[in-house]
Amino acid sequence: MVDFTPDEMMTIAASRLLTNEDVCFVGIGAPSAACNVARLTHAPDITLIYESGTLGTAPDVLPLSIGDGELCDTAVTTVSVPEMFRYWLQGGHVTVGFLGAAQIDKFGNLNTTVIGDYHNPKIRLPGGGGAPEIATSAQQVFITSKQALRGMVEAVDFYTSLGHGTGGNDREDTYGVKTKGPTALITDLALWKPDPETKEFTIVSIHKGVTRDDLQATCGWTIKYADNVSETPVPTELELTTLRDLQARTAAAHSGK
Amino acid sequence: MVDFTPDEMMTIAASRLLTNEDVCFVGIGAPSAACNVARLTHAPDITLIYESGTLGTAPDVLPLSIGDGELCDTAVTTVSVPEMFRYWLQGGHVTVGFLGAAQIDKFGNLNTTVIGDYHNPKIRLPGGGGAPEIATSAQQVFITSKQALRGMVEAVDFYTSLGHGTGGNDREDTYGVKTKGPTALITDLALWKPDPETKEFTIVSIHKGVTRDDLQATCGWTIKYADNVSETPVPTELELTTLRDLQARTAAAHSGK
Amino acid sequence: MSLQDAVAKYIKDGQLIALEGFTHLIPHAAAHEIIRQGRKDLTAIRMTPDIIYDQMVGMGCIKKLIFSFMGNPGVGLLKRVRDSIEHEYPRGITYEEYSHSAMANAYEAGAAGLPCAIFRGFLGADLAKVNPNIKHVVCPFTGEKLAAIPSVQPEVTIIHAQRANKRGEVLIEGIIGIQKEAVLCAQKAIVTVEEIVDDFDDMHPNTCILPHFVVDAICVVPGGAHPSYTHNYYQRDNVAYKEWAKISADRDLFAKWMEDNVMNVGPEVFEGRVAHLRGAK
Amino acid sequence: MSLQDAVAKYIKDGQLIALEGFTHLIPHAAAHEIIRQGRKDLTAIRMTPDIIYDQMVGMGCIKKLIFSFMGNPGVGLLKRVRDSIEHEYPRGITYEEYSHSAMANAYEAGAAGLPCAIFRGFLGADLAKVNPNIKHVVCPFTGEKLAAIPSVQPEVTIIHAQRANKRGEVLIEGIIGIQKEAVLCAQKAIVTVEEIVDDFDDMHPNTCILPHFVVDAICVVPGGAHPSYTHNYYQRDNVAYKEWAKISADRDLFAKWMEDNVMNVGPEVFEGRVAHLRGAK
Repeated sequence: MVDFTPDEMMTIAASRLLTNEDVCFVGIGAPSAACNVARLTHAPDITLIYESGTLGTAPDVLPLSIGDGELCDTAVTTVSVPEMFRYWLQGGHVTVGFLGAAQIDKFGNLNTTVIGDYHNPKIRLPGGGGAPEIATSAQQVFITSKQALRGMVEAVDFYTSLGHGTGGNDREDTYGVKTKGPTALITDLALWKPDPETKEFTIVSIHKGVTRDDLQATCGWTIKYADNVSETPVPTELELTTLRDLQARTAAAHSGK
Repeated sequence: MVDFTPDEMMTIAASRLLTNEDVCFVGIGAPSAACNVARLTHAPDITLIYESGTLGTAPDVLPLSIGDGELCDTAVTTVSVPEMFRYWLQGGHVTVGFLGAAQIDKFGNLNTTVIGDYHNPKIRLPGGGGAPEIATSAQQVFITSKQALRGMVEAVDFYTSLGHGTGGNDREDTYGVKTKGPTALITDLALWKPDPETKEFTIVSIHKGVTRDDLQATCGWTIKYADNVSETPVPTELELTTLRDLQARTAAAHSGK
Repeated sequence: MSLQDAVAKYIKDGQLIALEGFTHLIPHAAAHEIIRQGRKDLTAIRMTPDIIYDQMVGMGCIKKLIFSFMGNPGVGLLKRVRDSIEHEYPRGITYEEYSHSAMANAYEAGAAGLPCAIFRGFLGADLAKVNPNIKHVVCPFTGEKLAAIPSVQPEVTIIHAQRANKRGEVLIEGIIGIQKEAVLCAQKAIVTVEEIVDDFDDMHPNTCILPHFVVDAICVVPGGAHPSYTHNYYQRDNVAYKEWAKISADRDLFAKWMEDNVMNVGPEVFEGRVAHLRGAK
Repeated sequence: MSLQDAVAKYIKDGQLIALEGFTHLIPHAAAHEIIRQGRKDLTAIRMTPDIIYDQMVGMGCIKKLIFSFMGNPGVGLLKRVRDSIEHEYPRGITYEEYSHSAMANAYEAGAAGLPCAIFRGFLGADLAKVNPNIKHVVCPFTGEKLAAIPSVQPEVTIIHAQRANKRGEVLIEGIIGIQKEAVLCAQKAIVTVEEIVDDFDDMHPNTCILPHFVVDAICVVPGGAHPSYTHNYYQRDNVAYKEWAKISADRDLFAKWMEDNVMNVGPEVFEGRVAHLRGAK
């Protein structure tokens, strides 16, 4: 068996959730890597959309930004940004929206806007970008996040994007949102899915070598576990090679060659 | 001097109102001929837009429909129909909208929808097409029409598109429309412009050989004349040759060659 | 999929459907297939109901039209539609009428997944008085009263396009009209194409291409837009448009023409109809 | 027109301006010219205020930002903007914040001449609580509550594009982003281009081309998007983006960098900066 890092496990666990039929609205970083690993392994026909307007892209190298030339060169077509948000996202064609965040709570509400008060910020973060509408227009949302106490918090300082709100049916009852919302949280330590009733994220599978103490030490709320918690299958040779090759090509390209 | 028909005079008189700086939203028939004669004579840089999405087109042959291939082949670019109406017309870039009608009243209100009652039509006409919004979004409107009692009426059966309403400032006061509306009516017998105060169309120039009796006999309202009525300059050799060549090329093309 | 199978599978009596193509790329072959299969009580949306809806109305397939300009472009009126409206022959139809700007906005809003479209329209226009679906909203920033209309959301849209590739993507170029929006606003989409090619390599990056996941059936029907045209394949048959005025004006002549040219033939005849129109373009 | 003359003629202190380019075609050379000419009190719109607005904020040109994502894409935060927001250095700025979808809709509505944009947005998002310009309208057909925001209507927009022709038309291709809308919604538009060619013959018919009558100034600045990129001309300088994190993090290093690379040079330096990035693409 090959060695792998927690980051690699996170990316590969996320990639496994994607299918050939998915139309993914992809963010930069771990989501981009996960989507492209899926495309290069078990889901060659997956459709990847980046908010810059590239539809059905198949980059050989991971983009640094969501608008790198590589995305356009390999896309089925490239549309304007208004069209991307109006027709493709709001129009309901995106099956999976991939989000990350600086803060996440146990219901998958995300904050990428501000730490502290909005009008008197302690740390001003980049803001929502596409997230507020990806969170509600995509048919479901996958979230990737490294576990850490400052990131996985009891309550986010700011709802940049809606998850399951205060849990249960709050998402639809309070906000009228009919899409599924967050259906998976993939961290560097575990795979989480929302409880069918409460919608609180519960751990369904733990990555190899990780203990329940490790998990709780890096999470700001008291963790709940699903009835049957399994061990996440370790990366296959193919998955790991695909991810590492992709990252090596990317590093070479971004270093200016 | 060469002979010419009233139709030719109408088209040429209309063409003279256009300038190099104009961006014209062109309908089919006389407007299309007038715009292209202008382009081929004194206004080579005029921008012609057809509602099918062709922007800056320069057809060698007059189109039979507003979406003939010739228009696309010679256009600067061809955009979607929603873009045409949203960005280019409603966005305020059209300096002249060219309209015709089955019925017109003395304030330039037009009817291409129905003769008789809307719900129980005597004659059902094609409808408005682009006209309702061309009439209010174009910076000004030129109207071409052959004079006839059934066409030039005291009151149109249906306001397909707004002219000056009931006259005066009705256009802005009642409907909030800030564009100029109809600024010229070009018929086969005369050139009409709205009175600055009442906005009623008054004759400013009469085509050669036409009498005031001819004019009144073909118009359903009592005609008013501007203080100084001139004779419309007859077509020049260049104007007439340009128009006839254009029509000959068109006839050849549309006969299936 | 064959056009016969696609129409049989997706088009049902009583549906809300749209056949689009703005002068260019009008799906005539698909309309003929719907007529041949005897569909009834359709509510049919189309900005410019020209010959195809004249034929469908004349054959009694349609109970309601939603439209913005009803004419044989550059030629005249649609006599079968008029006969239906003015004399209820072969049946009466109702209609819901807009302007081009309104319809374009309504398709755009449908593609954008919105329930309504907002635009500056119908100012001083009587259509707003006779169509109860023309309402208004007030801009919360300026107080301006803007027209509001329901978005277009057909059960099925049919369009014609240049070609598809083996991945099921569809290329549309030239006068693209309202076709992309018509497909995106529909629950199901059928596309007839001139041909299927291996791939779309070397296309301009911003070309109008529909990805496979928004198209439900692709049917190869060469010439399928005739007498409309397909940019880069064949020209518009202006002669046929002019002849339609005569055919459509007479009930018996119309019936005979439909019998000979629609009912007793199949989609394969379209290829021959455009043979003399290929070439230059 | 030279870029110096265009900025001098059209950009005035206190204006509402937009510099657009969605990762691709970012008008860096024009931003530097604005900085060099010492413009102040600008309200600056941009979906993604990245390095150019970090530089303009750091040099004190901007009093207010209107935006939806503020970061060095793929790299990190904008340290000059943060320093301005968190410590009022070199001056405090205010900001009005939206989402990408909101800004895209607001540009689209501006291009369409509308006072506001309507979309399905900000559901359960706190921005709607802190930005008083996020309001709502109710669909008159379904009762759905939709987000409404003011359209974008800048006094001047600046973009970078591939090329213009002698008739003053401008070609944009590749990731076209929000550039067409940004030009159409503005009162005046300045476009920097890589080159001017005789004509655009043999372009695909649906290519994004701006006609001459919506462009007020065309300035030739080869490399003018660097470290952003120009599709078909040169690649993105990812190394420069990564280096910016270090420069921007330190007030003195920033000041020195701006002095050397902006204040004491002119638009002509951009051509050299992209020399090593031409080729493959």
